[in-house]
Amino acid sequence: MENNILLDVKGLKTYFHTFKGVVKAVDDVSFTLKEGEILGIVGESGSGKSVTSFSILKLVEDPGVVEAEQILFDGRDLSRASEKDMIKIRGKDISMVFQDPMTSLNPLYTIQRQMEEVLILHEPQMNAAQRKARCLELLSAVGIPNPQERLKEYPNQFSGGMRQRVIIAIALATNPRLLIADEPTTALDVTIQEQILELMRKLVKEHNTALILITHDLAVVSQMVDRINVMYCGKLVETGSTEDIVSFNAHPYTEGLLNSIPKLYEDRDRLDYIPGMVPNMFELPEGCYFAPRCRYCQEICRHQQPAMREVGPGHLAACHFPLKKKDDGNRDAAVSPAAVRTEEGK
Amino acid sequence: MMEPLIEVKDLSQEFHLTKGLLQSLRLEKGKIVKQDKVVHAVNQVSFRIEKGEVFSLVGESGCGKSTTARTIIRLLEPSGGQVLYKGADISHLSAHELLPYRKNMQMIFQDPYASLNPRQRVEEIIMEPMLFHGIAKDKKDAREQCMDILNRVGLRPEQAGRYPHQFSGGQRQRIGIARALAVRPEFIIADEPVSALDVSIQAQILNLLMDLKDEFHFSCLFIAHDLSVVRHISDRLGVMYLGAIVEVGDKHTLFGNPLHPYTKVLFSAVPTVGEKPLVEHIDAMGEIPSPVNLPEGCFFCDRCPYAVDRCRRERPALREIEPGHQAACHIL
Amino acid sequence: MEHEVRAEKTSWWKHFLKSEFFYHYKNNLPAIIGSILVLFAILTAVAGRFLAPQNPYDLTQISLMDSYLPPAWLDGGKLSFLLGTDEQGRDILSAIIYGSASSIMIGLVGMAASCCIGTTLGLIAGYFGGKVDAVIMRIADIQLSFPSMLIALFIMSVFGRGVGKLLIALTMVGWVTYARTVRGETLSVKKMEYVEAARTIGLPNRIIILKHVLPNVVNSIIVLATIQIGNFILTEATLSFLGVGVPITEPSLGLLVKTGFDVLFSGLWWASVFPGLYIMLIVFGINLLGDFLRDELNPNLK
Amino acid sequence: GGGTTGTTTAAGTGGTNGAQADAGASQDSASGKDSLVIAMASDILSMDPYKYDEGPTNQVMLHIYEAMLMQDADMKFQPCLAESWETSDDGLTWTFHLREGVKFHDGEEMDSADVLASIKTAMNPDSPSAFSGYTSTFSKVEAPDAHTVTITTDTPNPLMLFHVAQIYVLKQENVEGKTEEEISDVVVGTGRYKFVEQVKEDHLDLTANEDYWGEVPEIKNVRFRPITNEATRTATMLTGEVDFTIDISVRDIDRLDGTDGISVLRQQGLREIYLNLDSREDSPLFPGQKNPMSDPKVRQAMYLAIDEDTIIKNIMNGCAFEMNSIIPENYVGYTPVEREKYDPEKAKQLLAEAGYPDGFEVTLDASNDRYMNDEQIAQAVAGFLEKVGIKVNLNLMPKSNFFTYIKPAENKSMLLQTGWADASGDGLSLLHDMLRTYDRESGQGTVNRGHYSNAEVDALISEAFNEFDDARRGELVAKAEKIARDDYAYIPLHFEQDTYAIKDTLNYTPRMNKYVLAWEFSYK
Amino acid sequence: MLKYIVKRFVQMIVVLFVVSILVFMLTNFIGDPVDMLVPENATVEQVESARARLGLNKPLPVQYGIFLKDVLHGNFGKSYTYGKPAMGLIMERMPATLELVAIAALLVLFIAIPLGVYAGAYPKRRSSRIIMSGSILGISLPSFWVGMMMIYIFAVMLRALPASGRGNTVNVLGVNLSVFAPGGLRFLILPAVTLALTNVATTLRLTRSGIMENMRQDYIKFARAKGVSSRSLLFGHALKNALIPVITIFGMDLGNMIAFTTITETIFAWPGMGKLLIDAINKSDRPIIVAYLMTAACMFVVLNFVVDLLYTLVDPRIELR
Ligand SMILES: Nc1ncnc2c1ncn2[C@@H]1O[C@H](COP(=O)(O)OP(=O)(O)OP(=O)(O)O)[C@@H](O)[C@H]1O
Ligand SMILES: Nc1ncnc2c1ncn2[C@@H]1O[C@H](COP(=O)(O)OP(=O)(O)OP(=O)(O)O)[C@@H](O)[C@H]1O
Ligand SMILES: [Mg+2]
Ligand SMILES: [Mg+2]
Repeated sequence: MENNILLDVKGLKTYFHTFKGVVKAVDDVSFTLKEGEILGIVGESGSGKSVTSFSILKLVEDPGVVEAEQILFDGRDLSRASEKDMIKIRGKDISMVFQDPMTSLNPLYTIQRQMEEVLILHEPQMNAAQRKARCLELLSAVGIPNPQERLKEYPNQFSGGMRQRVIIAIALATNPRLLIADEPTTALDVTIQEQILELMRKLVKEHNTALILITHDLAVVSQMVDRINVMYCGKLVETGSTEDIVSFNAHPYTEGLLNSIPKLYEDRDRLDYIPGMVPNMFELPEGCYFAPRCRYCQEICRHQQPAMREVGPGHLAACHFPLKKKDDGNRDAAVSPAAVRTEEGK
Repeated sequence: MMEPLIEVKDLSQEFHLTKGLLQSLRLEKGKIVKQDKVVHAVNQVSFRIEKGEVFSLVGESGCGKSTTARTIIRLLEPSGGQVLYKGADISHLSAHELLPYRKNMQMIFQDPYASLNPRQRVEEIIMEPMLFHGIAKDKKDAREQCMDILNRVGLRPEQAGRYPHQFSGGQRQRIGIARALAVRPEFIIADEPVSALDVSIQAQILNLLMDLKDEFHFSCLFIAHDLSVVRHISDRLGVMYLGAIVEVGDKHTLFGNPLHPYTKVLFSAVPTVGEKPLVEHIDAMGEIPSPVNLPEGCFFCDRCPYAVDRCRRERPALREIEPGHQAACHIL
Repeated sequence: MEHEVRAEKTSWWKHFLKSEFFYHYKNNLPAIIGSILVLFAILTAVAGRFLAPQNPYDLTQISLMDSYLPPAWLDGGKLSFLLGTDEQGRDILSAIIYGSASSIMIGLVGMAASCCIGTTLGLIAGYFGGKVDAVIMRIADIQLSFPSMLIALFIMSVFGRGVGKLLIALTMVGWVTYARTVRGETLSVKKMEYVEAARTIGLPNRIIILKHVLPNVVNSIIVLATIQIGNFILTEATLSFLGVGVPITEPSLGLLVKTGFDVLFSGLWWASVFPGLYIMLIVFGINLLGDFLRDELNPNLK
Repeated sequence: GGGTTGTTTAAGTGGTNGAQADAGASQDSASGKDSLVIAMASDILSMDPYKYDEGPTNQVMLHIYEAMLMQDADMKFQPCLAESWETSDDGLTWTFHLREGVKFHDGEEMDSADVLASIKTAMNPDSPSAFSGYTSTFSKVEAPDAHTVTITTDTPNPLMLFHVAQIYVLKQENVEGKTEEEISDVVVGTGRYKFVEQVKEDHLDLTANEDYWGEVPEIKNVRFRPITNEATRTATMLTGEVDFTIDISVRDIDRLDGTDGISVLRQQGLREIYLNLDSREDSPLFPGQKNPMSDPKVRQAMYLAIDEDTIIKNIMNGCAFEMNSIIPENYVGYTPVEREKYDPEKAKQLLAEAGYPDGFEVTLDASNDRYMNDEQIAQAVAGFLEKVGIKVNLNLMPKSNFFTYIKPAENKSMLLQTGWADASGDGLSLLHDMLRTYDRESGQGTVNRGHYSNAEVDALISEAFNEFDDARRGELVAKAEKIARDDYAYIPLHFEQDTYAIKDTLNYTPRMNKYVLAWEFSYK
Repeated sequence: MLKYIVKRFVQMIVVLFVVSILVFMLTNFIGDPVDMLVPENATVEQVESARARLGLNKPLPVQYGIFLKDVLHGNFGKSYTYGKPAMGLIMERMPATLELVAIAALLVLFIAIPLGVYAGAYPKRRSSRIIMSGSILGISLPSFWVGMMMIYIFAVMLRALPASGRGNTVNVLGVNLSVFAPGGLRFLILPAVTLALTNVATTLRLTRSGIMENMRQDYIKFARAKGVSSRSLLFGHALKNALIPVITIFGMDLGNMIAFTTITETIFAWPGMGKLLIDAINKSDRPIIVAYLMTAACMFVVLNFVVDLLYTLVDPRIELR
């Protein structure tokens, strides 16, 4: 199947102009997405993953300002689209699963109303009975028992995971062309998670939907997605196919991230983590933002921001000294040439 | 055996969906019928947590883990059963009588945002319990401790003056964790504390929890979905299904030899990064029953690949299968 | 803001100038206008007595011969009576200055008193619910059924006239608004998870109410309070209209508007228009400032 | 129907009435030349004529009901339901000869039984009537035949005609044994107008009685509209919604007068505004000290200290008439009197002579919603008194509170600004109420609010009560009045001016007693 | 629910009881009704007979007892001034007030709430600022002043509307109303606007503040992500969440408008209940005051009950106990 490019984001910058200074929540991020493709976005908390998706939907509010060279969606530049056009696109062509299930549902309306709303808006041909049937179908699909009764309840009567599933159901309701799922399974147990992921895969397959999956769960990412974007402090630091990132990651941050995952078969007292802290968004370091925490950091890293460059076919990383992993996939055994260089430098 | 820190006995929790007569009346086929709807969120759950132990609850989303937690910490009045804290029944104490226990029990809420007062700054949120419970001598001391704790959960001191809504989801979760840790409780209920965190922070937090556990010897009721996290942090765990515990056991025995069919289903669904799954994939067919109309027999029987006739008639009780490993299943 | 002020006590003023609060204030023209108006009104009320051309309530100083002189810039006006005179030959400008003291006092003190009482009762009723709620809210219902006119008349008959007595009457009427609104919102806020969180900490109800519930209902309180200041000033005018306002010897803007109102149609507009305008200025200023404060105190809007 | 008493929106005359009711819509009430809309300051209190002896109520009642006599515009008594009357020589028996052929609005004839029943209703102390005062001297009332009524009194009553003129004649069957409510439900009189409907506080409609025994009025439809607020009254007049407005605010006069098509009518009223001074030497209001105002010098000083001319000019906007004697012009006993000149210097001197060179302190009680500009007048008075050194505490209050202050029995006020109006046409009545020594039991001096007491005056008043000849009675009255005046028993301020606004298309001459009677209007 | 209604009903009885006692005590202070009834020059005898006739010569508790007994028989006593059953007088005037208030309340609802929502949704726009400043005008002038000015401008100067009165009424279902009379609405406009003015300002400002608070919530953002148009976003989602204080205040305002429209009715010579009350107070006509305030109390209890019910409709988390 020849897949077209559905989304082409170029030079996306979302800045929050607060009293204390400008928060560059998303800083010059570019990526593309084909129809039927699944893109994973991973990254430190606060690195701008959610803001990136809000920016695509133009949902960033004061004091945030979105600037982009272009956000081409299906040939249309969303960055220049009017609010009126966006209303038609949101929920219909692009839908989004919000990160926080607890606050994303209006506490004062029943689940049914909130689900039907999106159908009323985007599937006007449906009558009330059809809408209800669709709601029931969706709720069952996301694994909520007894949907008939549940429809009449209010969000506060749902458990966290159930709310999250309702949000997913709402986002799936219209079979969008692009689905942005912002940590859609954090509150779900693994069986449901599996079910949900399967649902999304099905959507992608059947409707050729493109999916952006934002998640912390690298296991999920590695099973689901075609490509991965790694973000750090509002910047894209690495992008490549799933295999590239998981096995041949070139950015030290990605490496740190992968090392932090607790192992299912291994008993350890302590987990590895990336030492240090995310820098203050108001006083970002001059050079590479990751430099202060990087074990391979060198002088140049402190002064000069690395640009994205290709480390493999379709595999880009923003690092002065990208890691080179051996092809055997045994990451632990990898001896980083960069690390060696560091020692030499001293 | 030592007295457990927390003992939960036959705890039940119901929610009445119909608040009054008017609401319970429904028009069905031209007739007005009265129906009372009760959600049996927690059904006779029993477990014990020893001192210094981390006990995890895992299970289906919506199976009543949060509700169990909230009932233990008395945000909800239990509709049945008891919660013993060091042998003392705290499940029916008045708010005033509960006060001495409050300092020793803390909760990390599942919902990181709703549980933070939008009008309080982060430092106020964390200092408040410290000052109240006399952990800190004065404001200055409290501030120092607060900065320290923020540091430990990975927040920068200059963020202390911000309001919750100015943080990302993961950052908010850490504020909630910091608040719970601030009073150095003996017992922490952590309702999915790390699910919203990226792996690096998650690792940091888990390490912190472990460190603090060693330092202060607190116990923990840990609720999570991520089985690798659960395996990493807990000593024992219970598997819940539809408001009831179906399997309890030591971490090693349970992960090594999951007995209950639901546990097996659960384990088989764990996604991994390049590792082989815990259990070969099992398909659990069928609908999850609703907690409003509980089935008569085993709650899982509709989806259980091994279900026999008896399962549909009789509800299995928890029984010891091997030392330190109990399960509620007829076919074992 | 606050914590910054605390951080370095020595030069809190400098810090204040650098704070976010001041930054927003600086860039908010309405707020600046509002505070200038309010400051001006308060200064006038406090110090105006020393500046006023005349003590309009010292009967020996005024002369009936000067009655109803138009403002100075109109034909027949005298420079010594800048804004004209009323029927007693009283200088309107001085009367406004003197009257504003009572009016501002009525507005501010009345608002503060009813706000405190009402908010406290509303919080208690909403938070504890049940019997406490029923008792407080039924008292509110009873209070609501008594018009301010009747209460003012009653207080006047029993205790006599005076600004203080009027304040009592206004407070008796005013608290209900807060009580009911605050209670309504408390009912909703107390179900929030952060209130539950506060409970698990073991905080006593008193503190939960003060620190967790109150700040989350403060929005409406500010709105009501800013409106009520003006409202009280006007209620006083209305009570004067009904003959039960402040005594003529303790004048207020409302009373001036009312007395001037009687001659509005006769072309003697200045006796009522100037005090009226001044009330408007004060109310306007207070509301501008109130709007700013409310937005500023709401972290969600930052 | 709610809001109306007898919704008989008379079909016969409904046409014009309907047009008139649309007053506001057409912005012009007088769509026909036979309709009239009158705005008045307050609504009538009851449709029972015996309930209230009060201006607005009486005024409307006079359109519907009649008494045996009626006062004309000069306060003189004219025959009405009685064609003639005579007094016995001893002055104790009065015989009234009723007019024949007078019909009630329902077509039935009026006779002496109706008069008798009406008088009895007025007399009955248990009835809600406030009129028993007018009948208090009656000892026997009889009807020798269908058209004669005799009234016998214990003592001679020179005010008999006035009293009789106050007693409306209602149908016997409608009053005998009836409650007030029942009386007010059936509005049937003999007067020039028939009752149509009343919506309380909004309007009261009357239509001409075509079967009237006398001249049928030119104005066929009358609507009274109570508009309490002065400014609204003025505005309503300005918009042309009403043809005639009673009681316009003194400050609105220029405005109305200056408006095309509207004129202002002025008439000296009966209501006099004056100050009562507590003149008792041992007044309980000055405990432990001598009452300064018991000294006539002090009272004179206060009199001289007040510049009434300026008050009239600046506060009343010229709409008041200097009052020098308590007896109005044309009244029995009236003598023209010059007012003493405003003289603060002399006032100070008198005060010094009386032993108060630095003045003294009094409280001036006054109403703030009862008399025209009462509040302002009180302030001005206080200002003038302060200027001669008397410290005045102003106590202004609404009328509900004020009433307890004006009762001599309550003994609450040392200095009181009040008003009094007496429509009897006889100065004796005024003296009896205002200057006779207050006596709780006998009902003398009931409005002698300063407790003025002078044996000489009392004696003269008693004497005048036995004097039937107006001229001679007048002399006695004038004499007593002069004594009290020279004693500064009160400080007269002014007579209020009755001010009306009228459309230029109408002719009307106001009456002294302020009753506005529709039949006295005519279109130009 | 049923239990709750019963409970509130019992509370209402208590409220009415307390109100009646209070009124009995209060009116005793504000003036002697007999003074208002008898002529000023009445003799002691006349005064006493009037007092006896009204039953005011008995000790206060006895009077109250009699009153209470009568009330149980549905009789609230006769007005001293009008001599008619007090309750009847009130009921007679009620339609006029109710129709006035109904129009005013509609104005509040349909002007204040939309404008408040708009100003809250786009706080930075110039038009919002104008709305906010304009709303201050409504609360910075006494209503008698505003009323008079309206009369002056619209009736006297422009001759567009009648200055006062109620005009003709038509009988609708046994009630006389002027809204339905031809041209009747014209009489209603000025008083209704005057009456609504202050309430518009309060409601508008409360709505705005609530909307501003709620517009930043996640669920609003999520609703936007669903493609909800800004209109239904504002009126459907945000408004409902901002409604609690608004309905509280509106409920009270409504009650106040119905019970105490005194000033407006006086200025516009509107024959409603408010004027009746003010006259009754001025004349210390206790039966009317008692009946009136008890009616008002009844209404407030019911209104507030309705408001409480509305809370639960608006926010399902709120429980009534
Ligand atoms: N309204 C705002 N004002 C100021 N800063 C903001 C605002 N909203 C977001 N930010 C900042 O933007 C940055 C990116 O936030 P974002 O929510 O995209 O993070 P994230 O990658 O989704 O993190 P998480 O995984 O924790 O959800 C954060 O540093 C956050 O503090
Ligand atoms: N206030 C409530 N009213 C009615 N039902 C409720 C209420 N709170 C929870 N429930 C129901 O109780 C059941 C258990 O909810 P609970 O929140 O304990 O689940 P959970 O195990 O924490 O799930 P998750 O992992 O998704 O958070 C659910 O079916 C939920 O719908
Ligand atoms: Mg996020
Ligand atoms: Mg949960």
